[in-house]
Formats: sequence, C-alpha cells, structure tokens
Amino acid sequence: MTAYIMCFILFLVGLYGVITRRNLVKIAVSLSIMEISTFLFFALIGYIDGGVAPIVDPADPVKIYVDPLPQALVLTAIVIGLATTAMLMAVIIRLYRKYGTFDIREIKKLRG
Amino acid sequence: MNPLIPLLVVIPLAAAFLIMIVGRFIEEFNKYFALLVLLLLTFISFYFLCTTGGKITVYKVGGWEPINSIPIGIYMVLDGFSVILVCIINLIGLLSAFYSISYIRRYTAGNYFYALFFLLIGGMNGVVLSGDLFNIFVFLEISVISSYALVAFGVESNELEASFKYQVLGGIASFLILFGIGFIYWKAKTLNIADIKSAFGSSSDKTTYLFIQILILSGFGLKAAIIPFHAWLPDAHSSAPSPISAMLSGVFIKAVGIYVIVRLFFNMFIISEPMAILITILGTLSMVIGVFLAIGQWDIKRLLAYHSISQMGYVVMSVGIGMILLSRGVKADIASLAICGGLFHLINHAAFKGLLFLNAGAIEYTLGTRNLKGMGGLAKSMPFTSATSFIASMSISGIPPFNGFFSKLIIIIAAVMAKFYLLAILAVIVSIITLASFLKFQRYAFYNKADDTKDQNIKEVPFPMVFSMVILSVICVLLSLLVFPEIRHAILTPAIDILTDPAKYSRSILVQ
Amino acid sequence: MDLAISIIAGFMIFGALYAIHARDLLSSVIACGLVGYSLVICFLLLKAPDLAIVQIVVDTITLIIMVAVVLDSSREESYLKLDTQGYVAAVTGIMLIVILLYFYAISIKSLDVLGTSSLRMAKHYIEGAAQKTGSANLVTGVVFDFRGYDTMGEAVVLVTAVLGVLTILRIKGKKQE
Amino acid sequence: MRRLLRFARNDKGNNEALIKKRNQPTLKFRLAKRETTNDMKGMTIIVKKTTQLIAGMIFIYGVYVIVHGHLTPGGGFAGGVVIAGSLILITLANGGDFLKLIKEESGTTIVESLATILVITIAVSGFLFGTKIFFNNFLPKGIVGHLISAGVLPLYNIFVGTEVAASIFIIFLSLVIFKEESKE
Repeated sequence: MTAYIMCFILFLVGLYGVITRRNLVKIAVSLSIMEISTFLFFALIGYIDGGVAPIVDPADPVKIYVDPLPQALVLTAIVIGLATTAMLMAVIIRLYRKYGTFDIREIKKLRG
Repeated sequence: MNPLIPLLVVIPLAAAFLIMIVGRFIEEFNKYFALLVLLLLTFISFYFLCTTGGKITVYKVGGWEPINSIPIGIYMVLDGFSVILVCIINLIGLLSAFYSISYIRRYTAGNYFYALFFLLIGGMNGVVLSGDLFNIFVFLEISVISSYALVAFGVESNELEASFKYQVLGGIASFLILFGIGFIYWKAKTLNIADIKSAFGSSSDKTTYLFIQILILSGFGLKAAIIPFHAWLPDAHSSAPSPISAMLSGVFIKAVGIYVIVRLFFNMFIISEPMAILITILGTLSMVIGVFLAIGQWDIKRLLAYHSISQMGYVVMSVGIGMILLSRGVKADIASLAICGGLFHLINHAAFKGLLFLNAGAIEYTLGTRNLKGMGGLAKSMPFTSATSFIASMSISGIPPFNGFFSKLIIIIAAVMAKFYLLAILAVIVSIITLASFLKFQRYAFYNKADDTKDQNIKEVPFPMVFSMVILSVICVLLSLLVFPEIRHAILTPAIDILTDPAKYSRSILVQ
Repeated sequence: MDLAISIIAGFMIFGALYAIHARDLLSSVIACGLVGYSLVICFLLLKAPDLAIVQIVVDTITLIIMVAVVLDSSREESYLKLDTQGYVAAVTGIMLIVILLYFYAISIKSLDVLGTSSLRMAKHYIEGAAQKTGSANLVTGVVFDFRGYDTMGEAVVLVTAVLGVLTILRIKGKKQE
Repeated sequence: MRRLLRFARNDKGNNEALIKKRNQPTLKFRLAKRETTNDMKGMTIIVKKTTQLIAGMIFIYGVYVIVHGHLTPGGGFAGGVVIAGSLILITLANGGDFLKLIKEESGTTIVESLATILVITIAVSGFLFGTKIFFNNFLPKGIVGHLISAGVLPLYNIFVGTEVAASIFIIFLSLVIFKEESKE
C-alpha cells in the first residue's frame, strides 16, 4: 500500500503548489503534477500480480492479464490532460505579452 | 432503445465541425445553420419531455448487452430528471444563438464562436444523458474546455485573466473528480452508475465512502460554484460575451454541477445523514454569502453572477433538506416537496437568469459600459429591454405573479414543515435582500435621470436580441403555471420519483 | 512491485518539490518533464506498454510547449516576499494536505492491496474479448469498441482544445468600430 | 533540449541586442554564439539533414503503430502523437519560416475537422447499418492476429491517428505563429 500513499502525496504536492505559488508557469507545472499522479493512481489500480500486458497471443492464450479498463481510461485522460495544458499555456503566453510578467500579484496590480 | 437519444449528442458535435469546414467558404453560413440545428435539437428534447413520463429509457451504446446483469458497455440514460435538463439546455441555447446573431457582429471569428458554442451544448447534453461515470467526465471536459475558450473570447486582459483563474480552479476540480472516479472503480470495479449502486449496497465501510463522497462533492462543487469554491464564477461569468454568460449562468453550472451532484448523491451513493447535512450547510452558506457579496457590486454582470451563486444556494439547500429527511427515513412527502421546490427553482433560474444576462448584454451593446453609475433613463429609449428586465427582476426576487415566487414559496413551506425554521427565515431574508439589490439595478439603469453629457441617440437593440428577450420573459411568466398540480404532475413528478426512491433508478436500469 | 513503485514515486515527489520551488522557471519545467518520464517507467513496470508509448511522446510535446513559453520570458521567478495572503494560503494548504493524507491513509485500508485486484466490469473485457472485438490488443478493443463512445468524446476534446487555442491566440478580438 | 534552446534563440532573428539580453540568464550554450553569424534560419545544415532522416523514420514508425494498433501496443492515439512529434521535430530544426507560416493555417484545421467528422460518420454508420446501434462494430471480425481483422477498429485507428496528429501539430504551430506575430 506504500505505493498508493506515495501516489497521493504526489497529488497533494501538486495541490500545494497550485494553492501557494503565485507564478503562472509554476501553477501550470503544479497542475500537470496533479495530472501525472492521477494517471499513476489509475495504473496502480489495474495491476495484478503475475499478470502480463493485455495483448492476446493466439498461440498461447491462457494467461493472467492485467486489467485493461483502467489503462483505457488513462489513455483517454492523457489526451484530455494534453488538451487542458495546451489551453493553459495559450492563455499564459497571451497574458505574458500583455503584462510582461508571470507574477499573478503584479498582474492584479497592473489591472487595478 | 430509442434511436433518437444519441442524436442529441451527435448532432451538435457534428454541427460544430461542419461549421468549421463549410463556414470557411460560405459567409453567414454559421448563423443560420446554428439556428436550424438548435431548432431541431429543441424539438427533439421537447418530444422527449412529452413522451418520457415516468419511465426510464436506456440506450446501450455499441449494443453490448449486460452479462449476468453486469453492464459492460456504456449506457445512455434518459429519465424524468435528465429530460428537464435537456430541455433547458437546448431551449436556452436556441434563444442565446438567436440573440448572438446581432450581438456577435462586434467580434471577429464568428465561426469559432459558433463551433465552440455547439461543443458546449453537445458536452452538456452528453453529461446529462450519460449513465456512466467516466463518460460524464469526458463530456464534462468537452463542455468545460469550450467554456474556457468562450470566456476569453474577447481576448482583452480581464477576460484572459478570468479565463486563467477559471482554468486553474477547473483543472483542480477535474483532477479531484478523476481521482474520485479512480477510487470508485477501485472499490466497486465498475463504472456504470446503476451498477455501482448495487456493488456498494452489499458492504458497509463508512470512512472510504465518506472520502469518496468528499472528493466527488468538492470536485463537482467547484464546477457548480457552491460557496467555498465560488472564486472563479464572478470573473468568468462577467467577462464572457453576454449570450455565453446566459448559457454559463443559466444552464452550465446546473448541468455539470448541480445535476451531477444530485444524480450521484441520490442515485449512486447510499444517502447518509452527515453528507446530507454538509450539503445543506453548503447550500445555505452560498445562499446567504452570495447575496451579501452581490449588494456591493456596481458592475451589472458581476452583480448577476453573485446572484447566481445565491440562487443556486436555494436549490442546493432545498435538495439537501430532502436528503436529510430521506436519510432519516421520515416524512417522505415533505422530502419530495423540498426536492420539488429545488427542481422548480432550478428551472425558473435558467429562465430568469438567462434573461437578465441577455438584458445586461443589450445594455452593454448600446452603451458600451457595464457600470451602473454610468447609466440612467434607459426606460424611455429601450422599452423592450426595460420591460423584460423588470419581469426578470421581479421573478428573481420573488414577487407574486411571476415564477420565482412560487418556487421560493414551495422551498420555504417545505423548510417550515420539516421544522428547519432557521433555514426558512434565512430564505425569506435573502429573498428580501435580493429584491433590494434588483430595485437598485432597476432604478440606476432604467429610471434615473440620464446624464446630460451622454449623447442622446440611444436606440433599442436590433430585432433578434429583442425577440429572444421577449420570448424568455414570456417563458418566465408561463413557468409559474408549473405550480398547478396537473402540470407539475406531468413534468416534475417523474423527476422527483426517481430521486426519492433511490433503488428505483438502479433497479430499472439493470433489468433492461 | 510495491517497493519498486514506491521508490520511483519517491523520486517523482522530489522532482515535483524541486519543480515547485526552483527559482529558474526553465529548471522547474524540466523537473516537471522528469516527473513525467518517471511515470513512463512506472507504466512499463505496471505492464501498460500502450500508456508508456503515449505518455513518453505526450510528455515530450508538453515539455516543448512549456519550454517554448518559458524561453520567451525573463525566466526568473520574481522573488517577492510572502504577503499575508500568501502565508494564509500556505498554512491552509499544509493543513488541508495533512488532513486529506490522514483521511486517505485510513480509508484505503479496506480496499484491495496492490496486485490483488478482482474484476467485475472488466472480466468480460478479457474473457473472450479477442473473439468479440477481433482485436488482439485488449486495450484497443476496450478503447474503440466497448467504450468507443468515450473515445469519440476524447477526440472531440482535442479538437475543442485546438479551436480554443486558435480562439485565444487571435490578435484582434473585436472589430474596429 | 539543446536544439530547442537554439531554435528559440534563433527564432529571435539576428538582433544583436536581443541576443545579448538572451545570453544573460544562468544557462549558456557555446553553439548559440556561432549560429548568430549564420544567415540561415533554423539550425546548421548537419542538424537539418540528420533531422530529415530521423523524422522520416519516426513518421514511418508512427504509421506502423497506427496500422498495427489492434495487434501490438499502441493505436490511434500513440501513433498520432508520434507522427505529430516527427512533424514538430522538422519544424524545430528548420526554423519557423520553413513552412512559410501565415496567419490562417487553413490546411491542417480542415484535415483535422474532416478526420473527426469521419470518426463520427463511422460511428453513425454503425448506427445506420448495424441494427440501429450507435458505435456498432458492423464489419466482419476476421481472425485474431491478422492485419486485416477486428472490423472497424483499424479504420477508427487511422482516422483518430490523423486527427490527433493534426491537432497536436496545430496547437504547436499556433503557439509559434503567435510568437512571431506578436513580436512587433
């Protein structure tokens, strides 16, 4: 069970970063750390001891396979994560061109 | 297996891509095509409203039949509760699209606007019609990502900043939800909502359930902007173009926030008293704090956005009262009354908050400002906007002939009958403060003397905008008909039955 | 397996902490990329080669996009003293983390231990699934056949992101009056 | 990473002052200075030629992953992402103006919209032909382990692969174009 706890600690590190950091890029980095920990969590759920990767070999069919469903979910979630990161980076680059800084406090100050 | 159900999701998604391809070559294609498609969708959804009634229809995507009564494919579920949401989404969507015909002329890239608009609608339809937990997440992401882009549609600095804030909080919410889904899969080994209910039913492990419920509640609570999670809403809803604000505030926070919370906590989890009390407290807090935050605002759209938080608080509170009573197993009739009030108010809120945001858009379109202090005397020059916004303001603050009064009345009666006197008193006080706040809005915007410095050629907004506002105000008046038992029985009772009888949903899905 | 994954996850936590606290934004971004690459190793250990292929490329692309944004700037995180709001955020953050972690550690005790997962929905994705879908790769079978509707949604999410990025990066938002 | 840095620096054009300012931060690379005297956009000819070779191989690997998606690890998403990676590699090596970038990058959007619409069309054709069920695998399944088997899954793989590659490449391009445009 240590692996599950480490995985959740990673999630919390990301959450801590989002709450405390005041830099746009750092916030994006923290979000992507949360994302990574979630993927790890799903992969851990599906693992079965002694299982093999879920690819059927017609010649030798009797085996234990790991659970393919969480893997399919992560496959979907990875691409969704890429989409959200791209959106976030687009807004960040736009904000940087407007204000010339990544610091969220200065942006607030400039906006007044 | 009604073959029309997937069409509600596929048509808007396909329309978005068609607009991107064909709209490149044909000018003005996007507007008329959008109207046509939304008209079709509204027609389909009202057809469902008339035919669904009390039965639950399941559509098995891919034709995968359950094995040993364990579903293996994705289910789409249409029942009395989701059909109400489908109608709201498509109807408000149609009116907003009609309104945007003239409103969006000031912006560049109309094709992108309509494509994202359709993705927003398709995503929300997908969320509401889905019976599978991960599928809800995927469609939620479609609608949420398109709303990120639509909030920043004007690419001014405040819009970008609002979008950034929204994206960060929305990102946290998404990962909390995803983690919660992982937990549920770990515990139940299945993703179908009805099947999760039956898998959960056998074991009793309080701590794990509580943790899962808190993850899910905070995730979807962030999407629904219940009070400790509300920080993104005023910025995002006030920066978006007005038709989009109407969509976001009138429909979006309900479809991806309140709907999913209610659906999961009534039909998937075992109703537990601590969670019910927590939900009621959160609802009450949003109701009270939202309205106090709204008083001090001078920006119209921010004021309306804070009122959204407060009005959603009414819905969450009354649903929470129903949950408490159900979890205690007493007074089932009062529980169904409370839930009825909540759903009624949810429908009403979609109508009048959509209308108010459209009014705000009309004022901004004419004057170019959103500050209440810079307005005045608009009642003469903009009669339609003034009249419709008067109806909406009276509706939201609960003045008798309009719809808001009846739903608030039902909520307060339910709270009194369930012996939550404090909540009833708070609801009345909040309603009075709402009235004061909207009287201020009316007075400063429409009835005060206009500044002499302003040029006097203020005209009424173009026809499409007027038309949408008038239709919505008619709907506002008509919705008060729902208070009559016959009509209420036809529309609201199927939804209430599904929520008050928790086992019914899972039972009737698993046998199909 | 538990031990191996824990060690890699520990490394990932260090990487994440460095990424959050580094002064130079470029190092921060690269540390985040390293965390992603460690995830690839975890996927390989957990017998998920499909995920490993996708993650390694997606991580590289994310890294390229992030570096492209960071290199365009002054790269230094401007060092301002924590104001009151910052302290409040930090304290609430740490309290929240401790509570959540404690709660989590209690609540996972009753669940399946790593490696002993039982199957309910996924049982039929494995038994005879190759004949049902005709695909030897079970993950592809699940992604495109049993849960093909999800995959359509996912393809649409990616397109939505493209439209969103193109929308946000327009030079002019409003027409000149 | 090093290539990327040089690309980003070169991207700035030949403005000496800018480059000096660029060089101030902590990380320094020796190659960067030599390149500023080079008139060509992008990286050195060696890098370009090598990249062309490698990118072709990566591209073919991506196609392989897509086509064998139902037999070996990988599939539409993995292969599409690999193809996008090869395209991005070429763009990075050759510099921004290699593609004659203009504001409306119309071509790729159409490809990607069309690919998605084709995925939806196949889904709906399952709806029409295959006993009225959305997302039905209505083609004959074939023998497990053969290249042409698994009904519509290879088709899904191909279209999703195209769509993913186009989408990711377009996201990258739009960021690059934006940097070019907003410089003035």
